[in-house]
Formats: sequence, C-alpha cells, structure tokens
Amino acid sequence: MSANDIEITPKLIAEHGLKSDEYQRILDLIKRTPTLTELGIFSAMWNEHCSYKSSKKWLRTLPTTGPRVICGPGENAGVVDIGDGQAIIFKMESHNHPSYIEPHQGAATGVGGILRDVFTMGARPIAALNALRFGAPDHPRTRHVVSGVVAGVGGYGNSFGVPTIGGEVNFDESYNGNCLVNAFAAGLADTDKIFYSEAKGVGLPIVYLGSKTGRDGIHGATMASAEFDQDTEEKRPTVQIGDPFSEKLLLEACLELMQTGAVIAIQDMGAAGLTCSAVEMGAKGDLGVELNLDMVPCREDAMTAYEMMLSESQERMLMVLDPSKEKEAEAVFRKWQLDFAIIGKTTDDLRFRVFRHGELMADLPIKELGDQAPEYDRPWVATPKPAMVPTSEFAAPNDITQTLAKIIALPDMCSRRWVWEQYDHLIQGNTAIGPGGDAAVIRIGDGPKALAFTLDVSPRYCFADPEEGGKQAVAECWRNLTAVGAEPLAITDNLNFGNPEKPEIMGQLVGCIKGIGAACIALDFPVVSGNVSLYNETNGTGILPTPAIGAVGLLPDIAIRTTIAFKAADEAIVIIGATAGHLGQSIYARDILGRRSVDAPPPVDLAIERRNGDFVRDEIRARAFTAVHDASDGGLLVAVAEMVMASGIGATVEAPDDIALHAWAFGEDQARYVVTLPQSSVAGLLSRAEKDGIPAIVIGATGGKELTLKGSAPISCETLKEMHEGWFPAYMAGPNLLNA
Amino acid sequence: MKSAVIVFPGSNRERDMLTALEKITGTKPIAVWHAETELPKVDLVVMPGGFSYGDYLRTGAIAARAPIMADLKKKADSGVHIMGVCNGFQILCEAGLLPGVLMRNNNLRFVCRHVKLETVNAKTAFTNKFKQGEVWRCPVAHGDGNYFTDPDTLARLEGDDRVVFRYAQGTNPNGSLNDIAGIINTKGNVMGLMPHPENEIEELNGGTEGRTLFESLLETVA
Amino acid sequence: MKARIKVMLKNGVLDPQGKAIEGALGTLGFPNVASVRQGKYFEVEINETDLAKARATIDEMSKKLLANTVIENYTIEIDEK
Amino acid sequence: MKARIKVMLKNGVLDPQGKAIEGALGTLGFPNVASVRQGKYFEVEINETDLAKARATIDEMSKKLLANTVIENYTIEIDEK
Ligand SMILES: Nc1ncnc2c1ncn2[C@@H]1O[C@H](COP(=O)(O)OP(=O)(O)O)[C@@H](O)[C@H]1O
Ligand SMILES: [Mg+2]
Repeated sequence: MSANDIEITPKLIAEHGLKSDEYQRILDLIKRTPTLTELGIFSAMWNEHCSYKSSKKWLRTLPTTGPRVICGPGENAGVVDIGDGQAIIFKMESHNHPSYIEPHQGAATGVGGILRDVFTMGARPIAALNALRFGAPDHPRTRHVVSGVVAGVGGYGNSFGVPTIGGEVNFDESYNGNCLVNAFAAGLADTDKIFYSEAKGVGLPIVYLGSKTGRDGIHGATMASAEFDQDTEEKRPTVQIGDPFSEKLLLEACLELMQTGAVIAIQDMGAAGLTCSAVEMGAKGDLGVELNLDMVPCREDAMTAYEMMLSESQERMLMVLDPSKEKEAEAVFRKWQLDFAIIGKTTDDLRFRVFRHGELMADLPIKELGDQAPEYDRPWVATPKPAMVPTSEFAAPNDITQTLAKIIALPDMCSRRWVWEQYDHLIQGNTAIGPGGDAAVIRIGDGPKALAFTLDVSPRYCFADPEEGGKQAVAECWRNLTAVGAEPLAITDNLNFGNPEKPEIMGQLVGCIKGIGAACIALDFPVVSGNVSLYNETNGTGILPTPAIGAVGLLPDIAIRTTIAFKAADEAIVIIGATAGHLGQSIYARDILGRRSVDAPPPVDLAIERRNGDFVRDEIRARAFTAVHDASDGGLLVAVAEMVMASGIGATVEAPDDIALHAWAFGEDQARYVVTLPQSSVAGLLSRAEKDGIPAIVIGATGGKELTLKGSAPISCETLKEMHEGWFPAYMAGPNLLNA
Repeated sequence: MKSAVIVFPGSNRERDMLTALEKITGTKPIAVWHAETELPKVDLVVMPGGFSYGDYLRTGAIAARAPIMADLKKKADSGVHIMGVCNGFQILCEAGLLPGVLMRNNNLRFVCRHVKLETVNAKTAFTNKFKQGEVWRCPVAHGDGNYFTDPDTLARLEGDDRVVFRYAQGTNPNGSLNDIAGIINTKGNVMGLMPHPENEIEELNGGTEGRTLFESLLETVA
Repeated sequence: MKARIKVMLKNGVLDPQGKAIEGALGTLGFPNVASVRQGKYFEVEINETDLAKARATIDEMSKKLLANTVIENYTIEIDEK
Repeated sequence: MKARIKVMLKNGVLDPQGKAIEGALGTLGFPNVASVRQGKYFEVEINETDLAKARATIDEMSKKLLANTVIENYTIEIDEK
C-alpha cells in the first residue's frame, strides 16, 4: 500500500519543487535514492517557506536584540519584556496563496496559524491585526476575494475570541492574481512562564495534541512557495478548512496543560505540519526524533506515511512531555475533548526516523533537514535610484477642497469601516482605541499599563526605492505608536515579494531589508519575529514589493493616550515637523494626476524622525495635546480632514505662502504630526519646540461644522464623511460570487 | 448578589461577564462548566456570549442540550433570575426558555459596533434603574441577532410588555422583528438580549450605560 | 445504514440567506429566479441493521437536535446497505 | 420550474460542523452514530419552461454562487411543473 519505494523520477522531483542541484544535495547527503516519504519531507523542509533559503542571508543583517528583547527570531514568535514580570509575544505571518485560491478558508486558517504561534509559547492572545492587499477594484475577482478574506479573518478571530483591532487594506493591479493576507497576533504571558520549541532530554515521549489528521493541504507549504500559473486549479484540493472552535479549545487546553509542568517543549504544527514541527524541535535541541505514525490520530482511512508527514490539518500541536506528568496532561486534553497521543520519542543520534506499520519509511539526518538546510546567496541587482522630481512638475488642481473630497473617497484612502465592523474589536473589554486611529490600544489587565499596535508599509514607495520604502514602513509604524503616546518597543515583519530567482526582485528584497535594518537601528526598534513570502507572482508578473511591518508600543499609563479626533472648538492646530511639499509617489500624483513615472518617494531622515517623535511623545506624556495624528498617505490636508471626520468638529486652516498650495496640502513629507491644543498653551509649545530645534507652526484652529482652507470654498463635515464612508459599502454591493 | 456564569466549549465572553459582575456587584461570580449537572445556589445565572460549539448546526443549538441545562430549567421555574447575552440569548431560545429564534443578520455579515438601545420596559428586575424609554449606547457583536418569531407570539410579546430593549433611532444592525434587541419570559425572571452591556461599564469602553442593567439586578434580585 | 435528513424552514419563517441569495443572483444576471429557499442537509451513518429501528433513531435525533421544530421541518430518507 | 440543489463538502474536506454534531449526538445518547456530514440544500424556483435551459441556468448559478466548487460538490434535481 505505502508506495514508498516508487521510482523517484525527475518529474516527481520537480513536482516537489526541488531543483536538480537540491536533489543532488539530497543524494550526497544520504548516499542513496530517497524514498517517496523522504522526498516529501525534504521538499517540505527545504522549500522557501520553511527554510528561508533565499532570505536567510539578508534576514541575519537585521537588528534583533535590545534591552527588552527576551526572545528574537527563531522561535514561534518574538518575546518582549513589558515590565512587572510580563511579556508581549507577537508575530506576523502570510497566507497569501491559499487565500487567493479559497479566500474565506485561506484567510481563516492564516489567522488560526498565527494565533497558534502565539499561544504555543504560553501566551493568551489579546490582539489580532491584518494587512490585506487586493487586486484592482475593477478586476473581476477582487470583490469575491475581499468579501471572502474579510469574512474569513473575522469568522476565525471572532469565534476564537480575540479582538481584531486594526490592519491595512490596499488595492493594486499587481495583486490581481495574488492577494496578500498577512495576519498579526500578540499574546500576553508571564516572563517566567514562556514555552519554547527546543526539545530537551533523550528518550522522552513526543505527544500529538489537538485535532485529527486528514489529507488537508498536502503540499500546501510547497504551494506557498510556487508561482501561480494556469493549472492553479490542480492545486485546489490542498485547501484547508479552519475550525476556530477547536482552536479555542486547543488554546484553553494548552494554557491549562502548561500549568501542570508537563511541557518540556512545544511547537504548533504549521506549514508542513508534523514534519516541520518534529524536525524543528529535534534539530534545535540537537536531538534525533523517532515517530510511529500508527499512533497518529487520523480522520481519514488508509493514510500513508507520506500523507501524514505532509498533511497540514489545522489546530494541532506537538510537545515533548515530562513522562511523570502523563496522566495529568492527558486528563486536560480529554476534558477539552481533544486528541492526546504519544506518537514517538526523542533520541540521541540526530536521525529523523518515521515508522508506519512497523516499516521504516524515512531515516534522515535531522540537522541538515532543519537548521542546516540549504541557503542561497541569490544574485541581485539594486533598483536604480529614482529621480527627485520638483513640485513644479506636478500640476496643481483647480480646486483644492474638491480634490481633497476625491482623495478621501479613493479605494486606498476611504474608510475601512465596512471591513472592521465585521471584526469583533471589543471582546475582552480592554480595547481603549479600536480600528480607525493611528494605532490601536489595548489595556493590560486592569491597567494602568497598555499596549499599542499598528501595521504599515507603502508598497508604491518600496517599488520606487526599496531602501527608502523599507525605512519608511518602519518609521511610519514608529510614528503611529508615538502618535497615541506609546513608547515603540519592537517590530515583526512580513516580507512579501515576487520570484527571488529574478535579480531585480531579489534586489527589491535586499533593498527593503537594508532600509528596515537601518530604521530599526536608528529608532532602537529591534525585529523580534517575522515571515517571508516569496514567489508572489502570477504568470510572471510580480506584486509590488510589500514588506509589511507590525509594531508594538507601551503606554505606562492608559489614562495618558491621544486620539485623532478633535476634542473641542477654538483649539489651535499645529504641525510638528517640516513641510517641504514632496509630491513624488504621493496619492495625489498617482490617483489624481494619474502619474505612473517612477519618481522618488519622500526621503526618510531617521534622525529627524526620532527627534520629532520623541518631542511629540514627551509633550503627550506632559498632557500638552488634546488630539494627535501623524501625516502620511495623502498628506497634511487629508490628515486634518480625518481629524475633522473623527470628531464632527470643523477646522479653518491656512497655508504659509512660501509653498505651492497643492504641495503643502497633499505632499507626503515624513516625520510630521498634526496636533491640537488650547490656544493658551500654544506659545509655550512653540518655544519648547524652538529650543529643541523642532519645526512647529500653527496652521489654524478647530471649530464649526466645516473644513475651510483659506482661499477656497469650505466643505462640510457631513459631505466629507459621506464621501469617506461611501466607497467601500457601495463597491461591495456590486455583483459578487460570494458563496452562501 | 451571588451570581454564576455558565461556561460552554466555545464561550468567549465569559471573562468579560465575570469581570463586569465582579466590578459592579463587588462579589466574585462562580464559573460553572457546562458538563456540571447542578448549579450553585445563586441569585443570578448568566449565559455569556461567544460561539458555543462554534455556532455549528444552529447558534446555541448544541449548548442548549448540555447537561447543566436541566438544572437551569429547574432554577428558572423556581424563580431564579437568568440572563442570556448574545450567544446566551440564542441558547435560551433554543432551550425553549424564551420564545422565538435568532436568525442570521439580514445582510449575512457579522457586525461589531455601538448601537442605541431603548429600554421599552423599565419595570423588570433587569431594567428598573433605567428610565422608561431611556435611550442608551451599547455595543453589539454578532452574526445571528435577527430576532424572529411567529405573528401570534410576537403579538403576545408586545401585548404583555415582554419586549425589554429595542434598537433605537434606526440603529437596528440585524433586521430583527420590531427592532427587538431583548425580551423577557412571562414570569419576568428570564431575559435575553443580543447587545453586550458587560462591554459598556467603564470610561475605557467610551461609556458606562451598561452598568444600569447590572445595578438594577443588584437592587431587586439580592 | 445511511440516512439523509433534509431540514427546511417552515413556510412563513424568514429566510435571510435565501433572500440574500435571491438578491445576489439578480446582480449576477439571473433575472428569471422567482424564489430561493436555503435548508440544511445531513448524511448520517448509523450502526443499525433494522430499518424500523434506524428510522426511529434518526427521527428522534432530528427532533432532538438536527431540526429546530419551532421553525423547521425535516424529511428523512434511509437507504438500506 | 423548481430545482433542488444539494451541496456537500468534497470527500476528505474537514467538516467541523459534522464533527461537532457527531459529538453532540453521542452525549445526547445516540451511541451508534458512525458519522455525520452536513451540507446545504437549496430550493430554487425559476421562470423557465425549457428543461434543458433550466438545467443549464441552475448549473451555472450553482457554480457561481450556491456551491464553493473549491471545496464543495453539488448535485441538481429538477422537477418539471
Ligand atoms: N522577515 C523576517 N524577519 C525576522 N524574522 C523572521 C522573518 N521571517 C521569519 N522569521 C523568523 O523565522 C522563524 C521561522 O518563521 P516561520 O517559519 O514563519 O515560523 P513558523 O514555523 O512558526 O510559522 C520565526 O522565528 C520567525 O520569527
Ligand atoms: Mg510556529
């Protein structure tokens, strides 16, 4: 039955996504032809998704340490100290290809996977966010992908019981055939109760936990590293179904289990399920692993070793058990009606052995499978530096306020309410700032501490200039956290790119990582976890380079937090940070002027970024501001409009006359914040700013029911809101192949 | 006031409810596992929100047949106060402790937002601290809150003032009949509502109107 | 033995899903759809060789769990095997 | 004409609902239940007198909307009336 000895043909090897040099490497390694099961194991371990073979060399250059970092990259998620014996554990991970094939289930299982990465370390999830990128709105499949992905993200998180409090949504034709679903999760744990995946001790039982194994997603991991082409249909049966109910039980069972002291090491079964988790645990602990697959709880009949080793059935975990605690441990899982089965043991010979029906199906060197997997130094060419284009090259609009109204109603700029109202963002009762602000804020327990979360990247900047784009993504996250009054702690990154075998694409990856690294160092903002998703192409066209950044910040006292909404009339509106009116790669240039040329994005000066941000944070902590909002996509006037819409309080603003009005209104210069404060304290602020050499100018005052830019017709809050809220629901009401 | 919160596999707002009860009543509620067969002696039993059994089959259907439910029905008959919130409301309907059923939201989408509730019967044990007709802010978070029942039952509910809360000012998020957000049984000791007062109890939530409901119970029940 | 249970909403009971699908079919260019009703369908395998017993069991589980008889009707088909 | 469309998950595709119902039936005292799979059932009325045309339309709407052909199979029955 177990066709384990079928002939290993070049075709079969190719189908397993292994290049001929990689296969040669296998032969040299084991000095014989691999069995089918072994071939499957190698294909799972050595594919891009699990081995990071194209990106490792560059990921190593990222700063991953800091005074607060308890555990950086290398574990299921990063761990950061937040004081009082508590830690925040977080990571972001992609589920792009599955989400394009079956948007609802693909996105749902993406959320499930990242939640497991967090609670497998002993943390109870307290926040989920998601960065979503879809094709052009007018592409026939986009609406279906949007509705499916949003329903899938919400459906899983809502049922599991974690507040989904933020994220990003972009539309661009480069994602037409390859959407991006990047799911972020963060959990809270005590620093002395954190669990790792490194196996310890010889001859200890290896236990299978959670749901049963079926033929789900076999080759999912390989698929996640393969470009799409016409025969994508073929890959469809690999779709996995998420079961958030079982995941919730698994969460409660795992946290209870961890209390018993039975857990020596634990690891979720993610991509390449049993193979990846078993090998990672053994290799990390310099131990061998022996599995008897006859003991694996199966959902389907007659599953072969090959199928069991590659199955990606969800809601499963693997752990090394302290034998003296077996009974207690098993009782916990029985109570939660989940499977608990001893399926193997650790050994001291660094081999990975798999038995089925008493037959040895695989016998491989574990280190070479795991932490010594192949690594490439792929050829790359740096993206040519784009030209800085002067303001004079960008035509001015006839009417600024009408243009503003257009901009806030664009697919990339309009309100995401349609999306986040499908997410339970209030559950757990700790949501202080939900979706729609600069960063979301969650109280820790009864406070006064709180954490801030944000996701960001501007793919159009990264495309034009990967290094500046990489910097900008990190800088904007740092700014978003600062804007709510948080101290930025650390980031996770999710690097989504095209085919790394193309030197230009590899060049984008290298450039972005350099930029990210530079920003992390300048801002003391280490990378503690992340994920890489390559081969995001359809029929040879790559996506925009999309290094999504997820960031976490700390508020010592939740009472001291700021939001974007104006709080009162007759308050001064002040811009902190210099406005040069940079229009290259701006929303105005792309969507209003329809400009396609590859102009330089706004330059990021990390020293200034830090100086301005630290100043703003200090002022917030001193309770100087009533509202704070960072200026980013769309520029200054859009930022002000967003503050107006969030509050229903109008504003009257005036541009200085030494700058073109449209450049002032829509330029996307970095390191800027719009703040409000009582008129009486303006003088004090300005002098403190001047003393620190921080540009700060008053541009107007709050009040009324309209947004008025001196010199052009006012526009009412109501009109702005209608325009801003209107696009998404109207778009989603169109013809949709939703599945009932 | 002594209270208990029944926890089912898949419940996920039980912690919110336990916290709210403790913060407002000052006494720690008892969490009771669905597999128990007897409830402790308490003044109030709460069925919390969540996705018991994943909302599979029908919302609340499987939980409504859990071992603990037999004793819950006894307690209901003996006059103990019982409140079902969201999934708890769905379970009470499936268990026959309240009439009608909660169907999929009319737009088939899950909805999490703040709505306006009108307290249309302020004479119940759960609402006596509200003003009659008082309109207050409260969050909802559900995919199946679309209250439905047959015309006769609906007429009886309305006639007997057993509709306790309505979605006010055009904020009905799910298409429920007569904007119904919460109803009570004939005896007046079993109430179910879709919104989440337990998530509207402190400054952090952006409002504290949800407290009034718990304070009403505190006054009458114990 | 294998049983197939079909559960449909009673007439007059609101069917949000059916309504939504009707609407969606309209926008998808199926103008001649008069009405859509959505129900549930179960395939249940039971270890029972006696047809009558099987039918009784299936009927009981339909009443007790699979259908909410306040709003739903059910029909049972059993194929002997 | 009236069509009945039955939509079931493809073989091997995880059916969490079926699994949960199976468990519930167990605790409700139906020990001899071997397996439960849940599917969807649709009754669609269309204004179409030509049987072939009707079948084609129903088939198309099943593909486009009623069934998620990535994970589900569907079968169609049409009774002329
Ligand atoms: N872009 C990245 N930056 C930093 N660390 C990364 C990045 N991508 C992956 N990592 C780290 O590599 C390890 C393996 O990643 P991954 O395979 O996604 O974890 P898992 O197997 O839990 O899904 C994790 O510790 C992750 O944090
Ligand atoms: Mg993991």
